[in-house]
Amino acid sequence: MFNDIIVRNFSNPTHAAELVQSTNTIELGNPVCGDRIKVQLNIQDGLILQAAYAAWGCATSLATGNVFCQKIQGTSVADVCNLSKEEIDKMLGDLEPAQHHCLEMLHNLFAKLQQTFHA
Amino acid sequence: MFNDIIVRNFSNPTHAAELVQSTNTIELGNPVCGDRIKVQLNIQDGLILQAAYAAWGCATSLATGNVFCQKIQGTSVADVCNLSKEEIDKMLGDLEPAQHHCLEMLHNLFAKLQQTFHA
Amino acid sequence: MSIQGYFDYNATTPVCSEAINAFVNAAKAFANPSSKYALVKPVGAFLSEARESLCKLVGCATDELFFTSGGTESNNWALKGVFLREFTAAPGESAHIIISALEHSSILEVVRYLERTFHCEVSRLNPDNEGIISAESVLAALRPNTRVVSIMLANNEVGSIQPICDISRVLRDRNIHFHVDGVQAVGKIKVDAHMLGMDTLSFSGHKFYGPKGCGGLYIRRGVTLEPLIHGGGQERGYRGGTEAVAMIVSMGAAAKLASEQLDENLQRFAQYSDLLRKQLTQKVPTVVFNGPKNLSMQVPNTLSICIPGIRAEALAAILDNLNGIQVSLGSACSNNKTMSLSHVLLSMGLTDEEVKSTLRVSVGLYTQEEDIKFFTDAVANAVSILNRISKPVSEDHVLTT
Amino acid sequence: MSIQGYFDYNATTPVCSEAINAFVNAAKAFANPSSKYALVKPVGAFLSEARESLCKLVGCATDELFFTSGGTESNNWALKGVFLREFTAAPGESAHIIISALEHSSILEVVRYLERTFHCEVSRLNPDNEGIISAESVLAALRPNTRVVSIMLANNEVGSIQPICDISRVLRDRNIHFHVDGVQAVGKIKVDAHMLGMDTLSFSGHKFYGPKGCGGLYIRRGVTLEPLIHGGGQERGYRGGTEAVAMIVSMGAAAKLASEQLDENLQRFAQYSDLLRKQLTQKVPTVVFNGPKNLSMQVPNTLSICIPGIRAEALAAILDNLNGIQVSLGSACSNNKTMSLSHVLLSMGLTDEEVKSTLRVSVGLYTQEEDIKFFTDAVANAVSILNRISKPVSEDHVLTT
Ligand SMILES: Cc1ncc(COP(=O)(O)O)c(C=O)c1O
Ligand SMILES: Cc1ncc(COP(=O)(O)O)c(C=O)c1O
Ligand code: FES
Ligand code: FES
Repeated sequence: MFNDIIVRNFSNPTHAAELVQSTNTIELGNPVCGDRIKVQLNIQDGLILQAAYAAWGCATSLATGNVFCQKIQGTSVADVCNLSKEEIDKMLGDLEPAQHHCLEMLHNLFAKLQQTFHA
Repeated sequence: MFNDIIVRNFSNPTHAAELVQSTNTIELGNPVCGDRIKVQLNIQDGLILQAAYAAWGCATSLATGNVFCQKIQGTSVADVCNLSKEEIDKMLGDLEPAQHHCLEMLHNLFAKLQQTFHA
Repeated sequence: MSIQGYFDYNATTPVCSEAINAFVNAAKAFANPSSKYALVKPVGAFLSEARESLCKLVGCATDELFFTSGGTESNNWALKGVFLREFTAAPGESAHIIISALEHSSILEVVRYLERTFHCEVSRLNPDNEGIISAESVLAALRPNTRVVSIMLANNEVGSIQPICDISRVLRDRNIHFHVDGVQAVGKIKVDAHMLGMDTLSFSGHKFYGPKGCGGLYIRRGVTLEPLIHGGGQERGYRGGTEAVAMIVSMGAAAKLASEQLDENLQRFAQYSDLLRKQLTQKVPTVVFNGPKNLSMQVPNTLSICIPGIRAEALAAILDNLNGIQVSLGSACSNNKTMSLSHVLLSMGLTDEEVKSTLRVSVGLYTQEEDIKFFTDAVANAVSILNRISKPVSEDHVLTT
Repeated sequence: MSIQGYFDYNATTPVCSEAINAFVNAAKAFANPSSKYALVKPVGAFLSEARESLCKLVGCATDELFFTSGGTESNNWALKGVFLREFTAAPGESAHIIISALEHSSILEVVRYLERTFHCEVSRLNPDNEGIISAESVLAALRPNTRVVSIMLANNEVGSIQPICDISRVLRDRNIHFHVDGVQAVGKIKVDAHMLGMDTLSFSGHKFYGPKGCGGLYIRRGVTLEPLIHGGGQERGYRGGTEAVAMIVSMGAAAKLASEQLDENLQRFAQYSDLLRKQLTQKVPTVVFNGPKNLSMQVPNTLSICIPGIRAEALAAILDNLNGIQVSLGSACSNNKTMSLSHVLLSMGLTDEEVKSTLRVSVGLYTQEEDIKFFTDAVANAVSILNRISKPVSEDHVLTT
């Protein structure tokens, strides 16, 4: 069963969209279950103006994409890079054991985003 | 569980008594369970004037003694000797499998009575 | 708890009010059935009546029916009971067991246990792509040391009905025990154990509106099994344990109802199935139905639906949380390392992607005709949400694993 | 059904209204606990609450408690589960099992099965003449290949309480599994599994005002058993089968009540026991009480009564049919060839005649103080009827077997 955060995000995925203008793209796949998330970003002057995603996967991973976009849109890249592991851990709420690999995906999304800027 | 005939006969054993004057005595024991029945008879001119019994055993065998006495008291020896197996089979009513050896005891009582006269 | 959205009657059924009332009634006759006093009489009468209702539903005589704690115990008992009745600790020829790959975990796990602990040989027969095991395939799998064959009567995921009569015929003269898991069939389709000809047949009360945790096993007259639960001589010495009197009586009440309503329900569910197929095909044109093409070989309450390109798990989550609709899945993401995919669907030859896109819809006693529209509308809506999330992703990306 | 004459609470107990109501309530939350949708939440909550109530009654943690279909299944599981977890079909050293001669048939028959099928060695320890097994006798019976010891906590026929703590201490460091049949103890006397120190402990709901056909097994953390019922991963993979939700919840309600009322009941039943002893001694002066002299070693609700010269079976029949009183017997005439005499009483050294003259009286929640007088009067009356039937027989005749 899903917690409220997950339910809200997969049943009303506010950031599910394709950006016409994007500066960066992050892609992620889970080899075990085949889940995929693709996030498009529009970043100007270190500010994430827009984040949108597409995904194919389980409900939790669909929610994960939306949670990620919602978190980072309107934030500065610097702030995002400063997020601690603990803060990210909390973003999806309480998860059942079988849902934990979505948290891994979320961490990976943040890691990829950080890589984009430290590269 | 016991049928009505058995219940009536063990809870109100009308023939449980010791005869002061008796002409014959029949005794019977069941080696398996140790049940015992002793029947005293007062027979005059081929007529069973009185039948009384004492017993130690299970409820069904206590009832058996009473059923036997009630059946034969006031009857002629000749009539008793003419009773068929089927008639005796019915005297205790419907029995459960575990109660069947009381029917054997009843048959044995009749057999002993008959022996007494054919001897 | 609303029942309008319940489309998972194969997982379990609501307990009918007759069964609940019967429980309450019977619980008052509290004496232990093994006791010897008059207080036991009503208890005995309750049990006899329940036994008769079940016998009628299963098509057998009262001395052939044994109560258990459910379908799983019954399946365990049948397989272990046959194996262990002739087991000798001496190392001899190992026994061979044949099952279908479609079986429920309560068969699969028992066989795995017998394999692991007693080194049995096991053959697992794949069905055809409609979910049917043929008598020929059973015949072909026989070995000189085959002791047990276990094939389910109706499959829980796709509803396919197996040719039990034919298989019985193949095994009858070979002295091979034939067990049939009837859990998804008894109470739902006409079952006549004597006509079907198996040696043992399991059933479970909670699949036909009785309480969970109560079931039984038909054992053909003349067949003996080692008990699974040894004890105080209950169930004619075959299954120890103080009888679950009130539960059994409750299941009996449900069985009585199931017998009475069987024909009517079969007709009604066939209609629903037809409506479901039509409306889904119209609202989600890509939909595919798994299972027998010949609908007389499928339990009419069961429909296995594949919507290519859609992850069923996500679809079910939306149905549950937006519409209060319950369905079952062909797959579950059980942990970080593995994805569990329905062994039933895989054995029928579906691809991993198809299995991930499959959900099971099962209707029942409390399903109303209008619920079908409610359901298919909700599915169409959920599919559109999922398409909105996945559409932007480039095609080649979506399809790569 | 009147309850005033019920003196057979050790056979089974009436289902308390709390347990019946709980069943009805829980039956409405019908979803299958294994399902993944929101409809399951209340079901999960029900099960958790019940599990907690049982854990409190048994004195263990929630991950140590497993639900079963009753005491018999639990006993079967514990013994077979230990034996089979290390069984290899290869012929090796046979395992040795120690049990007491006082055990219930659900232990005795399992051991007989293991003996018959797997050639286990079995020692059956006789108790002393008060029905107690000493830790010393267990120690003395140990062999290098001893794998399991099974001793009951409280005996069902004479109420003797075994020194489980001491026996645990003897077995703890020897890596020998210690199973305890707690069916006649849990819910009746204070039980704390952790303090008692056994590895497994069985219990049964119908002995403490829950429904028949529901029980459980405590398995100490760290101990593993081969499942008895393999299946779909329920009970954390240890006991297959859809959970008997409403039954478990019903048993949970009974367990809660039992915990709350334990102290009060212990006191009350001790008083009744005292009254029974006094009144019987007065009205039937020849009466003898079997079991522990030290009353703290006896479950206070249980009294084993011997009336020399009286056949208990006949006495019970009169009590039942004239007074509507229910008691249990130490013997039964089961067929033409054999007389079954209580193995418990025989193991304590009673003679055949004494066993035939013994009946068990057990009181419970619904026994009122005035029922004691009603009972002892009825016994006195029945004894006089029986004396009237047997008196005329000459003394030597009566006493010969
Ligand atoms: C000591 C003892 N163990 C086990 C059992 C069996 O429990 P159940 O009746 O739940 O199968 C009983 C009662 O019948 C018992 O008295
Ligand atoms: C085909 C099949 N067999 C066996 C079972 C197990 O029955 P129960 O849930 O009563 O243990 C089920 C259902 O769970 C089933 O669908
Ligand atoms: S199913 Fe594996 S991340 Fe969703
Ligand atoms: S107990 Fe054997 S005849 Fe009565």
